[in-house]
Amino acid sequence: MVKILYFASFREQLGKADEQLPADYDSVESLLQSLADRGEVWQQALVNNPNLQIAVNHDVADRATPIEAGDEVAFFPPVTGG
Amino acid sequence: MVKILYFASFREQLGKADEQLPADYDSVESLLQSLADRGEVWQQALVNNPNLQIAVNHDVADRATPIEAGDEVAFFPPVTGG
Amino acid sequence: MMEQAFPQIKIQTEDFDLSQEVAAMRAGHKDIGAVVAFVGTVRDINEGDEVSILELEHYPGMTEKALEKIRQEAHQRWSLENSLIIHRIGKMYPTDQIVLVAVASRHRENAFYAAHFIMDYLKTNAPFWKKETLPHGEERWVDARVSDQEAEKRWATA
Amino acid sequence: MMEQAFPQIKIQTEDFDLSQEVAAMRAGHKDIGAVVAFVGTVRDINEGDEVSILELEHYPGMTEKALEKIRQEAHQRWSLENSLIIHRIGKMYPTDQIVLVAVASRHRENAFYAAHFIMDYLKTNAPFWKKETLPHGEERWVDARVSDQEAEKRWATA
Repeated sequence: MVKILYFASFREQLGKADEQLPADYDSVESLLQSLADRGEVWQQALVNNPNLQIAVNHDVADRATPIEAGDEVAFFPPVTGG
Repeated sequence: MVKILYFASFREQLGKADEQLPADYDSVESLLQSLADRGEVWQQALVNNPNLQIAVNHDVADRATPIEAGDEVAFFPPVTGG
Repeated sequence: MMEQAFPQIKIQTEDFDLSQEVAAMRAGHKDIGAVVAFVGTVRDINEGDEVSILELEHYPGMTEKALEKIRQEAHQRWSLENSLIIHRIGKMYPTDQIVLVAVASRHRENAFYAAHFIMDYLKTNAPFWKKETLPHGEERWVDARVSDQEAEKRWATA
Repeated sequence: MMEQAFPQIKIQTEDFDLSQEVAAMRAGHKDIGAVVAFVGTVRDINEGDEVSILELEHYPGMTEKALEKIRQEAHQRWSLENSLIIHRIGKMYPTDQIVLVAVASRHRENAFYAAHFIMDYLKTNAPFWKKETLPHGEERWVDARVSDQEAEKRWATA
């Protein structure tokens, strides 16, 4: 399984804070394509969004980052702390 | 009268924290020349000292600064606060 | 507990006392001549609107790791005796303290640069998100600032 | 009393509490997003020698005026909400606090620059002098540093 997390405006837009998915994806890119199939709101937030930020196992990642079983993948907007 | 103040190492070298002198000097330069006549230690501290700092009435001054009755003139080494 | 893995990083809902935190950071490091402490506070105005509540969300686990990485980078760039980062989460109100970055060094220049660097990197690299509530109850997520991106870039090394 | 003429300048023998002083400086200024506080402390080593006592002498009257001038210059150069300078005089010991410069502004960059500027100018323009006592009782006046002169020059305007 792969754990997926959504933060801040993404969590609200997608109506979900986290989920577990089968480890059927070789990279963030293929995971994103699969999530985009869920509909317009997913497409907008995760594929057509130049501000999408990605982390894999708590490290900054990008669409090309490989993923495997047990990984934690997070999607979120640009950070605004401090 | 003119009030003269000596601070830090100057006060210790010259053995004096302050004194009142008649207002017989038209500038810091003429006051310094007069003080230098007191001897070697005064000459060293006040005339042959590239590090001499001068203030007149609480403002940074130099040898050319005019002085008049009632002024407060201070001599001290480079500052080391903070 | 993440606090044990990264003792100089604290993520907490409660407020902090500046004097106590700085004293604790200095303790056991006698050869300190300079401390620079930055405190970020909740402004009552943002983007021209009055703000009633500011809510901070974060990504537990990644936050601590990201902040410790920034702190270590500061210690590599400048000679520092110690440093500390505290960031609050949850609901805060105008004038509340949000974040503390404190740095101790022998000489002041290193402490000033390192504290500024840590804040600039924290702004663009630590996974925190702010949501504002306006007086009539409207909520909105705070937008990232281009000026924060620019601020980070100034520290880029060749 | 000089304290009334320049309420944001304090010359005192007693120690100060960082939290209390920063809170007092912020009070009544709600539109603050950033506070930078610099604390200078007594190091236990100077020029390679152990230091037991540090004694601070100043020029009453000129000190307050010089510090207020530096503070006003900072307010002219950067957009600041408030600022405060506290400098202790008399005998101090390793790890003691000597000086506090605290600056509050809307955005962090102004507070960082202004606090650094005030400290650099204070080092070369405020009439304070330090005398060290070494462990065997030897006393010596601390020499001014060339690095402090260089630090001030960086802020020169064209």
